[in-house]
Amino acid sequence: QQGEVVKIVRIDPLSGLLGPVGVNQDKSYKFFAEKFSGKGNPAGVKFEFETIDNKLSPAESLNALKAAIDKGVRYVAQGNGSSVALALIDAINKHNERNPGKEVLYLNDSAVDPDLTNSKCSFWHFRFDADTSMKMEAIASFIKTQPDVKKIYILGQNYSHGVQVAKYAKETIKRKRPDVEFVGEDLHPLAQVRDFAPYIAKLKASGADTLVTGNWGSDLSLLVKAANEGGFNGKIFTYYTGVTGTPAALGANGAGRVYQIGYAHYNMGGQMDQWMKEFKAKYNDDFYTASIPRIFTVLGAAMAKAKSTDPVKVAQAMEGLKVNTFNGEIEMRKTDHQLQQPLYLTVWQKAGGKHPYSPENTGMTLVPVADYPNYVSSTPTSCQMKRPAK
Amino acid sequence: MLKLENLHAYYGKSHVLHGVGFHVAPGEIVALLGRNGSGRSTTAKAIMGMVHAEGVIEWKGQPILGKKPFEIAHLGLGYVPESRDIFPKLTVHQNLLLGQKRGGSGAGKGSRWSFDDMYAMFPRLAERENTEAGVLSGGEQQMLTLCRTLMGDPDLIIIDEPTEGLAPKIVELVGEYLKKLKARGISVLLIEQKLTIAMAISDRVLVMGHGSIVFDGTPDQLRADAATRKEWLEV
Amino acid sequence: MEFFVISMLNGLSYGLLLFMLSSGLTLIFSMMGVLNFAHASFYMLGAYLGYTISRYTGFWAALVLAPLAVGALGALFERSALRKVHKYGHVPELLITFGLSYVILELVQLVWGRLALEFKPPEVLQGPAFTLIKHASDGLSLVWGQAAPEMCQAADAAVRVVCSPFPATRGFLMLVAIVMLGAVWLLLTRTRIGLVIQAALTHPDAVEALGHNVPRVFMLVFGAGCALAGLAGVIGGSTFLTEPAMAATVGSIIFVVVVVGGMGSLAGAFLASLLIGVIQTFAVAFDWSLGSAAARMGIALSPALQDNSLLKLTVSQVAPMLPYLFLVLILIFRPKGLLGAREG
Amino acid sequence: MSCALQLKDLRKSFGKTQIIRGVNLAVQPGERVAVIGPNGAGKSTLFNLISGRFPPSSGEVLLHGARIDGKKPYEINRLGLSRSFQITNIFPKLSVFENLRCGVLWSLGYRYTFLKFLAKLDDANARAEELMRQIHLERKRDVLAMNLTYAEQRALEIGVTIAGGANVVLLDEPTAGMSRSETEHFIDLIREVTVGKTLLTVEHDMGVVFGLADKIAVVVYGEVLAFDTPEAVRANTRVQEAYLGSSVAESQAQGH
Amino acid sequence: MPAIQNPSSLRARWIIWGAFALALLVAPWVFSNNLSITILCQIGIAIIACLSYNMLLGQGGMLSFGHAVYTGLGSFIAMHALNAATGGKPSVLLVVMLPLIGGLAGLFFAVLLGYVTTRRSGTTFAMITLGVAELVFAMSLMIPEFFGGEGGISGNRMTEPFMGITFGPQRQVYYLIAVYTFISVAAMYAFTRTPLGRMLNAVRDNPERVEFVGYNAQRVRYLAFIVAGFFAGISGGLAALNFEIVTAEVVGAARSGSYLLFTFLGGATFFFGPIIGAVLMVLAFVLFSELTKAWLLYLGLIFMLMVMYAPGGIASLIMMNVRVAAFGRLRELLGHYLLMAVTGVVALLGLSALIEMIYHRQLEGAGAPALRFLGMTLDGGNALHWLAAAAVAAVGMASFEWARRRFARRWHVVQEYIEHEIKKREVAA
Ligand SMILES: Nc1ncnc2c1ncn2[C@@H]1O[C@H](COP(=O)(O)OP(=O)(O)OP(=O)(O)O)[C@@H](O)[C@H]1O
Ligand SMILES: Nc1ncnc2c1ncn2[C@@H]1O[C@H](COP(=O)(O)OP(=O)(O)OP(=O)(O)O)[C@@H](O)[C@H]1O
Ligand SMILES: CC(C)C[C@H](N)C(=O)O
Ligand SMILES: [Mg+2]
Ligand SMILES: [Mg+2]
Repeated sequence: QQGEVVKIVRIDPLSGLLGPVGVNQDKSYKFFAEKFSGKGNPAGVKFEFETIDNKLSPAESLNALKAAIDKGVRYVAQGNGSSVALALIDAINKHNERNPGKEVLYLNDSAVDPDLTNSKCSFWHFRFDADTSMKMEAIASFIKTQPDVKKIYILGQNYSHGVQVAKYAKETIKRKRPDVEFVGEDLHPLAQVRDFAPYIAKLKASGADTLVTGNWGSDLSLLVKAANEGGFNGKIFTYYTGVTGTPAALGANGAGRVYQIGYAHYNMGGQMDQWMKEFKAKYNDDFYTASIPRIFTVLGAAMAKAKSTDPVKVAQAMEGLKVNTFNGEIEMRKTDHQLQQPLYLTVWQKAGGKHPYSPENTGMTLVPVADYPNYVSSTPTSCQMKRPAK
Repeated sequence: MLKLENLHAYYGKSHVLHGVGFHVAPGEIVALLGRNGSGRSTTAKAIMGMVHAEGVIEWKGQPILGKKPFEIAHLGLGYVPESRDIFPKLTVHQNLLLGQKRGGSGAGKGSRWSFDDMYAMFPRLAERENTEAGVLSGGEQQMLTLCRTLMGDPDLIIIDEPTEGLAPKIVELVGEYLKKLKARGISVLLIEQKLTIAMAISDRVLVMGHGSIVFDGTPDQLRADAATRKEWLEV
Repeated sequence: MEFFVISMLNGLSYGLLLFMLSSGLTLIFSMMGVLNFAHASFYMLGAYLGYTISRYTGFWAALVLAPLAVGALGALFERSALRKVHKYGHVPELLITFGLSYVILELVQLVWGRLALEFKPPEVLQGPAFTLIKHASDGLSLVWGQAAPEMCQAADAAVRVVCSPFPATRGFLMLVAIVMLGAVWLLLTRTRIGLVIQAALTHPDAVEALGHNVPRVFMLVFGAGCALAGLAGVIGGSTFLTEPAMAATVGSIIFVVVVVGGMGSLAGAFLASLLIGVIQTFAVAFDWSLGSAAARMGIALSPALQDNSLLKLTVSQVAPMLPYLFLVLILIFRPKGLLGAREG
Repeated sequence: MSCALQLKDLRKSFGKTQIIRGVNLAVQPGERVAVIGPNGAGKSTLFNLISGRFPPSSGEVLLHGARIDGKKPYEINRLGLSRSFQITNIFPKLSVFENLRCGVLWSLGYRYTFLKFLAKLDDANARAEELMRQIHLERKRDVLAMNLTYAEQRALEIGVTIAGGANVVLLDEPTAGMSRSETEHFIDLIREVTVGKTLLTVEHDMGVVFGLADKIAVVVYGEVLAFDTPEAVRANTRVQEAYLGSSVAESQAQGH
Repeated sequence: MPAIQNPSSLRARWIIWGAFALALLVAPWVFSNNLSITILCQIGIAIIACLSYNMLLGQGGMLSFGHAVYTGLGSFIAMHALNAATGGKPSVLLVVMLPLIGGLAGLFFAVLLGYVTTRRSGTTFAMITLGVAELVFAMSLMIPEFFGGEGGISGNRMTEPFMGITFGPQRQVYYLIAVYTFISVAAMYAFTRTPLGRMLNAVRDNPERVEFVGYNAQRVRYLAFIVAGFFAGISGGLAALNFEIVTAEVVGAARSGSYLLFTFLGGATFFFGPIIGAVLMVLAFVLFSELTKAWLLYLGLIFMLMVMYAPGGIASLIMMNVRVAAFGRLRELLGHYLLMAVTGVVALLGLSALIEMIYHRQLEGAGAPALRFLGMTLDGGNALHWLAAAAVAAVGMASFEWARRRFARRWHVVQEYIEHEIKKREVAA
């Protein structure tokens, strides 16, 4: 136990569309693996970390998984690309079934597809991000407080992530604000649209005053730019404004109108500020994937509790585990392994005052306008989990 | 004004010309005869800098060996290849247009030749002016290459088997026109199979065998010299 | 009505964007027959160089210098690599540009990093060129530049007023595209370059023997094509996004334009880009799907069928794919392309 | 009995220009016909119409009494008509042997099969070998066609043309670009490989024409000016000024 | 061109195929860990795919940008078949037949789409395939019913045990794949020796003339396209079994692109070229990207150099030397090769050290720890390390160029000699 080495391998893109995101998160892992090793965690284990580039390809991810397992790795992390997540959860289930005694745990830091903790939920999978439905709960709760939101338009990438955002937006918001009207919905192919002006024109024609989108990367930046130029000046609710690359691309665009829902933001204060400063100093890059330190916190606690680093025991220990992290107590819900945590709704605007931290030297930041404790954003699950016999 | 001395030429590894030497004077028609494979076309290509060659080639007193084909062309040498090499996708007119050298835009300013001259020479071409050269008949293509080169306004024109695939009547015609060229002060180096026409129009005949010149004299001398004819020309 | 106008403008400007992207390719692809897969990469290069240069010289100088730089690089590539491969035929030509596209992408990321850059258009081009105002009662009107906010909301809430600004960047983009059209057109018609190249494709030796410096012409044309890509890059980069993925997203669409337009036809490429731009833009406006069509025709669908996503697929969703459909159909029924001179 | 090949008022225009203006011709089986005429008269075009390279604008082409106009080249070829090209047209990246075998395959009924090994097709291979001997290219058996000399390529062109054993053969300037000596033995070759077949050949070399043909068709401006025995044609004054010019005599003189 | 140049020696052929079979047999025992066995599996799959692709590119002169459509759809259909299998576990028979099902699927779609694509040739053909590929890929994300959307569709290949076979263990799957690979390769080689196979070459060389020897060029292309589609489908089916999940990427343009690239790299003009290509493809994607962050850069550079200096692909390089050997002049070149190898490695060391340092700085930021490179530690902060690397690179390149020149001269001599010999033999013949 003490001084034991726990190897974590992350299977994530370092190249291609989400490469920048993956690279940033790779650094974050390395950063915190150091921080949390030895004294840093109650179990006193030493964390070692590396990323295997899966080029956002499920098939490649399976190779990576095999490679990791050959190296005797028992803890696998992943975040970008629901496709990869779904492939991994499936492969890991199979592996663990076929190789008892060699089980592998899957620590999910940012894949937000609700299926992973509902229809496809698995004992071996733990999600530290908040899934699409939870984030939508929060958005809806916020919209509830915004009487000027009357007509909502939904625009998304035509793949599971985008589709789900649309689905939950309609359900959840209708529930909390029966009076709002959904005036339009559009799905466009992932990273194919070069010009969003037509969508904006359509959106304006529909008379919408609010836009909800799950877009990320260039699909988001281009959308916001087009919205500005097209003279749409309603609110825009997003999931991924903070993701690497987008802030720089946004610049001053959409200041005061672009909202992001997340489980953390740039100005959490306290210890988090320390970390972000250090991170910035070390890598000249912005740390924003706050689920990563939590993964280490929870792992450490669970290992201490289980007095072992064996994945099965650790998994059992993690179930229902409550720990304190940078923003209060969080719980790994036993029924579906979805972390229950506070969420923050933030808005994109000039940095400064109480909110000095500015990502990618844009002079802008995300300022919290509302935060939601665990119970608000918590959503029910349909998960029937098969657990290995103790 | 064209002078070759001890010229050797190679295709990759195979050594084709073994010390060719002859000259062409201004306003002279010189016929280069010989069997297939004797190296006549290679000589032409060597002059135009299209095959690797060693020795001496002088044009208007300056050495041109080792220059690039387009440079040599700009010095006033014209070449009509035996493989017709017309540009199939371009119209007849465009083919002729390309004949003109850069700068020489507009139908031959200062050039001895205009489009009209060409069309006058071969009315057939005038009729086909705007059809794709690729569909021209074999003979028409032959005419086209000849005209295309003339448009470049050369002082010496090297013609490789111009009468190939031409109707007998046209063959005579070509003969006539070569004389006309001469009249306009253009020298001609004529590579031929058909003895008759060669003998008829040329001032001097060269006979080539196994990559070197084996006879150099007037047509009459050649007529007289049965031995050479027997050995190097007839079957 | 105002929706139609705006959409039309969007369609045209998008079409012109496509043309701007593909004009260089038209030059190279249809003249030299080289499937230059790196064209989009040169476009990206243009954007990045433009960004850097503009930091020192300002946007307008960059607008000139960056394309020249890209053109030079293109020429260099032609001279040092492509030329060697030319004699082996089109597949090797294609593959070497393919390899080049990887290299450029990596180099760009090494030099400028993997994140998007904030490449702002100059002040003049920020903000709208003009604004369309649709007043529920007194109809459609147009004001140049930004419309004053009060014009955009009526005194009493009952009257609905919509202001649709038209970004200056787009206007500029359209302008440049037109200029490019002119430039390339002149190049092809007023000079013999087009002829020389086409001829050289079949009989390079013969063309040289006629006194044309073929290798140089090839190099110039390739360079010119790349320069055009570079110019497009500076504008595209500042109007849209300057990021490593920008090449990939343009990727194959530009081939669609060239091929649909017809090999060797500049006018064709122009027409094709406009068509694709407009079609795609308007397609976005339609939410019809097979399902809804069936419903309209009174065909009752079983619930199962009703949420069969193929039937639910709306026109607007497939809009970005339409160009490819267009491509396939054109090539099958009119392999020469819209105004094509010859078949591939 | 029906003619081997018959053309009825055959016409072809490209765009506005009419190239073939109502050609009528009847070739009896086993006849050797030489087609002569000024450049651009339409000889090759005629061949193209007969062999299905272009469809005629109007008129009929009958092969052994059956209409073939408008059919595709491969259909016509399967009916036993084969043609060679004025500009050599073979399979550059295949060996001499493979070229010939490709010419043979269909006629022996192997069609598109991919269930038989070529090596096992004894008849086809034997035939190809024989052809190779006939055109004197045994030595170049495995040389790629593109590496052959011009004359050899011409020979291969003929070989591929007759490989399918067609009984009506059209040759477009077979001896073009060959020296006298080569021409000589090439004519013998043609004679030898076309015994019992119907032969149409385009030629400008009067030596060849008069040496080879039983009958001569003179095509001028897309019309048949004369179709008769060599003697008669040579006598024909109109033919002389339209085509032969005064050089006939000489061209024969140098003929042998 | 047939792979074995001189068919005269039947024995040679037996040896080659025997060796191939043996290699397939023992491979998983030589490379026995988990990963390497999956890699072997993927190599087998890739071999079939690339060979089937080369039917189009190398033998038919059809440049396709959409071959993944046929491998991919093969995978999907196969996977659906697997899942359709009686709720519980599939039978051994089904699993064994699955690749064939994939093959039939590939064949079906080739019949369907090929009809329109093969109507044209040359660039037009290429562009149609490009369009079709883009459309199919777009569809794959828009129709989750069939393609399973983002997550794709997964299945379980584990069967009821049958004489110890469950196809759970990777090794068992490997042998299934190996068998299919061997049969497919043999079949595709046989195809090149059949009338259709040969006419396909003829169509590549000169479609017009083909029509004048009784063949319909379009039909030939179409049939070949279908056959290629069938084998593509087989490899797709195997892939489905191997990964037990099929996602949209398998029909993606990237996949099609790599078939083209690596088939060419291996050598499209020789039958066995694509096999080499396939091996490289898998290694490149699975291992290379592990080795270095700069793998894309290297890949790009390698392609450019290969295309420039070995347009015939690796296979052609091999065959050239085989020819030299056949004329008994190989020995005198070996020294040169060795020399070039050594100097080349040095140059490579220096260059890659530089590249790696640059990337390291770029990705990890200045503050990042020094990078480990082949056992050495390179510190991006330390100017000396840069200088050292640069120096090594310079020396390496210089000496390599020198070695190359010497080799080139020798090579020229040898070739001349061979040309000469051939001429002599011709005359002798
Ligand atoms: N591209 C080539 N590669 C190799 N050898 C060649 C090439 N072209 C010609 N040769 C050889 O060079 C010799 C001379 O060829 P050349 O074409 O000069 O003969 P020629 O006198 O022009 O005869 P022809 O009447 O065929 O034109 C011939 O033996 C020929 O085989
Ligand atoms: N596809 C076409 N389009 C337009 N014109 C054509 C086409 N094919 C042939 N021609 C024209 O038809 C005329 C006859 O051509 P053809 O090749 O039949 O002449 P020919 O009798 O073979 O002459 P030669 O003896 O020189 O080969 C020529 O003027 C040619 O330009
Ligand atoms: C991290 C995000 C940019 C990616 C997102 N999680 C997805 O499902 O693809
Ligand atoms: Mg010659
Ligand atoms: Mg003809």
